[in-house]
Amino acid sequence: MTDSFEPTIIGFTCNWCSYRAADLAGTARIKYPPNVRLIRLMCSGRIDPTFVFKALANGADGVMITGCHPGECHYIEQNYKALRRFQLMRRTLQGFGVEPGRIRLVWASAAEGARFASEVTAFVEEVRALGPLHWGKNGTVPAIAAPATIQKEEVPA
Amino acid sequence: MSDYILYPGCSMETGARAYYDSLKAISKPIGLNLKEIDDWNCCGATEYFGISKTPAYALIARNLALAAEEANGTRKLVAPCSACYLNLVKADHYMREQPKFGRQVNEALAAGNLSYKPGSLDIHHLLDVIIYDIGLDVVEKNVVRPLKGVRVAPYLGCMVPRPDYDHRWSDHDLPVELDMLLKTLGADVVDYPLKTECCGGHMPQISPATAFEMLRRLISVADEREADVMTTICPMCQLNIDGYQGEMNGFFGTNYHMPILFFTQLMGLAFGIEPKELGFGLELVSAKNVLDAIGVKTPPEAPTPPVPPRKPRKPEGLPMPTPLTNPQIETLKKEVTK
Amino acid sequence: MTEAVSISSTPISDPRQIEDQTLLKEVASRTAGVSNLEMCIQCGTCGGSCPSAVEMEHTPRRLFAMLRAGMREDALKSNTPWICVSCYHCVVRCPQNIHIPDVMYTLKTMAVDAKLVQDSTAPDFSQTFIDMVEEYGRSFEIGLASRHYLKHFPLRLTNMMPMGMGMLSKKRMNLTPTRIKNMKQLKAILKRAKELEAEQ
Amino acid sequence: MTENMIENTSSNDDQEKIGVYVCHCGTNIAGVVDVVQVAEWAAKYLKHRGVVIAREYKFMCSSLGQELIEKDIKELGLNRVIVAACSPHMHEKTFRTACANAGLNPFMCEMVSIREQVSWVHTDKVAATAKAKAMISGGVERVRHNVPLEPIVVPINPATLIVGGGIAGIQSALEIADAGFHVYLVEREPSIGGHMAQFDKTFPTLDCSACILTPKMFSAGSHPNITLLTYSEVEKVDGYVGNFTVTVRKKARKLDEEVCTGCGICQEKCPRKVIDDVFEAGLGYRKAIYTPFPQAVPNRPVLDVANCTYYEKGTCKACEIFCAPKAIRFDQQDEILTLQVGNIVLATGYQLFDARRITNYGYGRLTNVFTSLEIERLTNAAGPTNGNVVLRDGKTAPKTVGIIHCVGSRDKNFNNYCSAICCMQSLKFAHLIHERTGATIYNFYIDIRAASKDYDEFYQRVLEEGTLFVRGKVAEITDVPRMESEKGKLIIQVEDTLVGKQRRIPVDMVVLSAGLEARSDSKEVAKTFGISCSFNGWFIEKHPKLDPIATMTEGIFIAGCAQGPKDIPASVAQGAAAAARVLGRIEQKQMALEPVRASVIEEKCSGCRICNGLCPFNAITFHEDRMVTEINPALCQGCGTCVAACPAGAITGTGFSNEQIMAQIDGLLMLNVEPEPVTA
Repeated sequence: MTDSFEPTIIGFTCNWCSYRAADLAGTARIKYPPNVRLIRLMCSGRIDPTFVFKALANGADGVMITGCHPGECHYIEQNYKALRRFQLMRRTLQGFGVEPGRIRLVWASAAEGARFASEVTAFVEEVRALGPLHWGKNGTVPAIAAPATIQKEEVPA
Repeated sequence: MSDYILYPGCSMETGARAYYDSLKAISKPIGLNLKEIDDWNCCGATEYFGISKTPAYALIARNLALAAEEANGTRKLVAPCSACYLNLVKADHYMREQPKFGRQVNEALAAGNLSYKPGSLDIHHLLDVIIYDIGLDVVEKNVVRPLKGVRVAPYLGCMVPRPDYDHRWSDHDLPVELDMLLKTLGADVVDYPLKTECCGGHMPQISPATAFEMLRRLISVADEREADVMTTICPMCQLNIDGYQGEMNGFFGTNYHMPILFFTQLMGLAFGIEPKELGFGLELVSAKNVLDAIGVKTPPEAPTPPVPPRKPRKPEGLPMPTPLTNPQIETLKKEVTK
Repeated sequence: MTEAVSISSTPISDPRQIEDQTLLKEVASRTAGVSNLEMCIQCGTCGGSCPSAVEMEHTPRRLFAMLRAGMREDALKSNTPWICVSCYHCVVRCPQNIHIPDVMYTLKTMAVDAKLVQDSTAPDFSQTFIDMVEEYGRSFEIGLASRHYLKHFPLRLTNMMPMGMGMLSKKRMNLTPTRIKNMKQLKAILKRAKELEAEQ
Repeated sequence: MTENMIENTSSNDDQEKIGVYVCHCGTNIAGVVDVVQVAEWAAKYLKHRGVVIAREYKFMCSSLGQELIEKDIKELGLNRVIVAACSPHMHEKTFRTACANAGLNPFMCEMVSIREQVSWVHTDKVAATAKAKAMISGGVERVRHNVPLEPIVVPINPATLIVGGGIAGIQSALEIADAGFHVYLVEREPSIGGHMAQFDKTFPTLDCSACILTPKMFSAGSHPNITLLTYSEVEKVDGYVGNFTVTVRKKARKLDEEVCTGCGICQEKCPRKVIDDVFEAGLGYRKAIYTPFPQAVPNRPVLDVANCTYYEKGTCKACEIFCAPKAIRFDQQDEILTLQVGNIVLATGYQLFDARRITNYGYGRLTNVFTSLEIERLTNAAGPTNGNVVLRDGKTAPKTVGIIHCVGSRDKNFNNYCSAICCMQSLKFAHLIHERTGATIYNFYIDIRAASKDYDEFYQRVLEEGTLFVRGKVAEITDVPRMESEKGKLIIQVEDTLVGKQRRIPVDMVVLSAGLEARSDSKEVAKTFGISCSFNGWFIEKHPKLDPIATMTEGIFIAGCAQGPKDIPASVAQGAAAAARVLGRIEQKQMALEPVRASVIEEKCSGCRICNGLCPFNAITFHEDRMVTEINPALCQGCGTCVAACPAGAITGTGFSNEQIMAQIDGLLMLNVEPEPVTA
């Protein structure tokens, strides 16, 4: 079944490097599998572990976190914070009994479209190898759980 | 005090017996406890790589595996022979650099119920250990018969300061470690620019002409710079310069007489150990002149070696840039001038 | 390897000779560690640093260019790898961190496999040396020397005599080889290693 | 400002009316994504999420496309817009402006990049179309939580700080000053002029460096709009674009600049000779009290305390004794100045690669090996040898000279980049040394890079002059001869790669064309000014191609070699460009900042201070009295790190709020899509 399995992956990108890398991959017409859906943040430092766990809990099979290379952060050093949170998240996932390999941290500068594409390709393969992640009640049947989750989100935080 | 696993290498028991004898003689006073690997095998020198890759590395890896097994507590493996040292380091390094290759080598080892985890040993050359672990201050304490007035050309050869994967040496071309050691022994160190040039390796067996030319360069420069003796840290270098000097003289019609000793022999000498214990006399080009030089002299007041002329008070010409300060070298210098 | 020979079976002078695009990759993949061979910028630091370059038919740089050009036969015929003394000057100076001596080792192996070695002195020396090691687990100078010199430099033996005698009289050469205890183990390891080498 | 943002977030109960616009981009998108199907799908399956209209159109960015959106906003009363087209970096402004024109707050419009992220990178039409749908659904969920935002407007202080008095800094300063605005020009050394002042001739025109630089230095020194702060360093920078507060340390010159006449008697009488490592590149001497060179601006000496006999022994005072106007002040202390500026230009320049690091080239060990900067001084008529090119002995002229390119450049062991100027500089030396000495000149190069106006022509000229070119990176330089002809020479050992043979070339003098490096303290400087620098220490520009002058930090611009190796024309151009950018800002008098900011909801802030340490822009301040944290919206750059870190969820990031992102995740996972379409 894993052969036909197409993983769904949520990718977080930083507005200054990795999102532009994705743009560049596009303009350079570099092909990669369509399993990744990107969210644009201003900085990898913005990533709240909740985002990652929520994505996995609500049906994503993997999460890709991308940012500027160490020392080249648009906001000077925030990507280091992302790095620290990433380590933390891996450990937490292990605690949950989820393969830490389902999240991946990628540094990609605005000039590294090719790198971005190859990293996505590699990650998709890794997650495909891991198989689908049935996590949380909603797991693979999102439709049923859908209204609920949406409602929850609409309650003012 | 500090324990090390020793990989002697074939030549230490044959061609370089003087090296082994002198090493044994000096290791006690400087508190260097060496434990020889049981049933070690040849490292394959530079020959096996050219025949077949995997067997070459498996051959080396067997020694690493054995060493790692015996290495309870201590991780430090020390090799006195340059070629052996490099091969051991290289195997470890490439097995780390290319995990796939590492697995392959281990697969071969498995056939002998052995395995080696890359990076689990800390591999050093003997000189490195003496300088950076034992320390020149300890060496200095043992000097009872300074080699005053003996002009020594320090010669390291290739394979220890290069490729130097772990950046342990002060320089690739002109490292100062050996000079510092010799100064500590009270010797008069010759500024020898070819200290890491090649001795020809196995060329005498393959292309004599090439080898002899290389030897000529080394010996002639040592001779021009009025060295009484060369000293080395490598059995191969010693063998080539010592063993083939005669043939080389014949080849060029020269008559150089440039003895070459192992640095451990000079250490022992300065420590006041009997020359016989240090394997003196095993060299083909006799180093008797060195013994005479010290034998006759009494340590305290000896003619101080000619000091280089001071910079004139009034600067003439254009000033030279100040030498680059390398913290590693600086600490060494301090120790020596203690 | 057999197909390697067939590829380069047409003489180099033949303009129709097909460039062997697989050569560079093959050399790189057969070299221990990460060779960086493909990174060469042809600056010549290696050829400039080499203490024995004078004796070489091609400087290392030129040899690498030939590998790129897919000139398999010419490259493997070259005496360059056999003249390399593994002094590592080129390695530490190479601006692209190419493992030059290791590439040379690979080329030696490939040359022997492809039976393209011109002068057999060096390969024979290595082989004799290795035979001893595989036999005893230790090197055995006198056996090596006598065998090697008799074959390649019979005339040199007279000049060698003083040295040889010196070495013997000073017991710097053993008349009998030393053998390691667990030869069985070593042989097993090497056997497996050879199989693995052959597999790729 | 913080307040009304909160209001906006809370007062968000009006019914969402979302318009979805799917662009064909000709065939760029439509070629792979079934845009018609996507639009229909959105209209049908996202209806219950507030999508009232979904259209597809050939070119949404065309005026017709924009009108379509504007019309719908007016007629259907849309309050949210999703444009599924190219990357927001391409057309976000376009569509937000369109919305604004129709009276909708521009920040209620979001783009979904189905070109760069879908049609251009995927081939499988079905999968691509599916992904496009998912991304739109994500966009829809996100935009539901968008709130109207007002740009933050800050006033611009017309004064400008320029750091670094090299040619780039001088150019920048003059441009701004001439436009009638005030400039503070801060220089670390006693005089402005930078490296260019050390040079003799400039390539490829060979006009005299001093002749073209000195006038500029002079006008910078005498300009009514320029305050020159030499022998000074910036210590601290506070504030943000429009109003920076800069702290400058003016090091004590130990003399009263007002009283001093610059007559120079003090340096004439000073008994203490010191090797001049800075201006003379270690080749010449200066006194303990000195002006680095005759045309120095300002023409006021500094007293180098470290080397002054008086400060060592307590006697001497020769300078004071001979100073007619009595300007010497031994007790003078450093001054701390505080400047108020609106914009900052960093032109801190480069430093020369330390050639001693390449031991096989023997610089510092072999007497007649020189660096490029030393040769600049040797060839300079005002230099230590009055322009005579001689060996280290100070007399002998070389008969053969080897010039080595790429020293420390294009080498993974040192600097892996090309220093850009070395080729031309080496060609210049070849010409000058040949001209002065008639010596035979060798150039050792890997590649000749003469790619600029009239550069290759200069190469041709040097070839004509009989310079010998050897293609090969020099392996080593030694004084150990192998044959008679090499005795007493420096031997350059190299592979002549065009011949394919190793050569040993004996010469009298070796010139190392050392590369350019970022200043050793560039990383600290970057930190002080809140900008980032690359691994190699070069300051990072906002965009490598489209904005090499601005930095990621608003109000801070870079010029000259501080941004990367470049030659004089390029430095001047960049200096001028930076000035133009600053002037543009000043003319605006105020500027609007993207309202992507973090703000604290004080009621929720527990005062835990976790966020306090996270902000590299010092935008976060803690109020001890109220025990709450506040974020200065003008300082905040909107990275959102604090938002993510706040355990109480008390910090909201406008434009990238938790609600928006959480919702977008669900949208991307299609959790919002009804199994069956809700029929209207």
